[in-house]
Amino acid sequence: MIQVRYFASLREALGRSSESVDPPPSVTTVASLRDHLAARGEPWNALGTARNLRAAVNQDMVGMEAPVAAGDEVAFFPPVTGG
Amino acid sequence: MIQVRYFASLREALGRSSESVDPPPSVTTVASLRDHLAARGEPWNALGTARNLRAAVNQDMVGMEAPVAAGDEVAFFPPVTGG
Amino acid sequence: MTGDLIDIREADFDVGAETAALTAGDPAAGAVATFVGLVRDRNDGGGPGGVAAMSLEHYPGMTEKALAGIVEEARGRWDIRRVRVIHRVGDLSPGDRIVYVGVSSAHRGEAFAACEFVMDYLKTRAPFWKKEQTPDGARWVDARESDDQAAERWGGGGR
Amino acid sequence: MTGDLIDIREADFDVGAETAALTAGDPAAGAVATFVGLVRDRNDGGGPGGVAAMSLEHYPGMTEKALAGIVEEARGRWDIRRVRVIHRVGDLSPGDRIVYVGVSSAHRGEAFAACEFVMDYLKTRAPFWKKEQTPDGARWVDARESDDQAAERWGGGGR
Repeated sequence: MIQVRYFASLREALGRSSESVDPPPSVTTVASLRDHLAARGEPWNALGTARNLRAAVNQDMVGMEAPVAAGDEVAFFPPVTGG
Repeated sequence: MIQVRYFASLREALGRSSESVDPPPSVTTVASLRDHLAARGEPWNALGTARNLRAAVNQDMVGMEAPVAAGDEVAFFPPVTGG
Repeated sequence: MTGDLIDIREADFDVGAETAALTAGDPAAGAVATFVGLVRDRNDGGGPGGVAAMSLEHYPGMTEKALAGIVEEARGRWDIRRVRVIHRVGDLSPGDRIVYVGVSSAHRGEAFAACEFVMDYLKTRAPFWKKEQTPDGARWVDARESDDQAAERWGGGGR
Repeated sequence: MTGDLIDIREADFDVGAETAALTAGDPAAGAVATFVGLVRDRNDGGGPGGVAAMSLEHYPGMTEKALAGIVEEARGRWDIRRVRVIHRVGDLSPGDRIVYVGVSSAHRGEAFAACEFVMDYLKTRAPFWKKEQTPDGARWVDARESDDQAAERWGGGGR
């Protein structure tokens, strides 16, 4: 299982802040996880079309090519705007 | 008359913080005023030997080539060390 | 180092107390640079009242981890003494303080550089998101390209 | 601008109050950068206790004029809102605050740059002189070459 979290405008677009996902073996990176989730159709396709989508794995900011494995916490969110 | 002021280590070396000077016509710049004052011997020669002597005319920091005229307030001091 | 602080919270902070804490009991500190960010009542190019209120969301856990990483990176780059970072979340109004970053060091150059570095990296790497209430409704604030540029000028080490 | 301050005095200052004054009633200010300089208990390369006390002399009249000129120059270079400069004179002890420089602006880049600029220029153009009490007696502090270099990197306009 992978714990997936959503924040800010993405959280609102998806109507939820987290979910547990049991992805197929083909999901090995953040990008493939995103594509797997987005392929479920509305509203999840927002993950595929989001401009400048950012991700974190186990609370470290990563690129889309970063590896993902069972037990990870993966977060998707728009560019940060704090400070 | 020119009002001359001294600060910090220079004030201590000269044993005074100010004096009124009526210089000869040859004194037309800060440098010539300094040389005129230093030529008076001890302790004033400290003005001639001071390392990195700085000056202000009418409370504006200036170079040694700056003009000096009657009525001016001229200050000599070491490099500043505030802040 | 003792005296360091990373604090995410709803409550306001006391700039005087935080700045004093950066050098309390540390007579080797000669310089403190601080930054305070506040909620403006407008957007760039917009007039007063363009922003009536703001709410700040964050990613608990990752926020603290990201800020600790940013502070650690600043320590690797400059000879600094203490760093205190406070960031508020929740509902805020124009004029409210949002963020405090303070850095102490022996001399001012290091304090200024590290303080600005932490702010620049916080703006691009710490998971906070602002949502503004405007006369036209609520909107999530867009990331500013100038923030990416500010972070990039410090070179390497990013991400 | 209303809210600006240049103050030479013996009394300590309140960092929280000064920083709040930079943005009070100004909802367009989103950023405040400040610097506080303190008396260290040592010199560079020296150990604790190397400086037991310090006294600060200045040139009344010229000091205020020089600082006003420095602030005016900062205003010409950056889009900033308010500037507050406080410098203490007289007898101080290790840990005491010496100087406060605070700058507010819409965005942080201008506030940081202007604040550091004012400090760098103050260090080389404002007529203050420090005298330290050390175990070997009193000595006037030598100007640091690094301060000249810090001021020079801002280019032109010096003196």
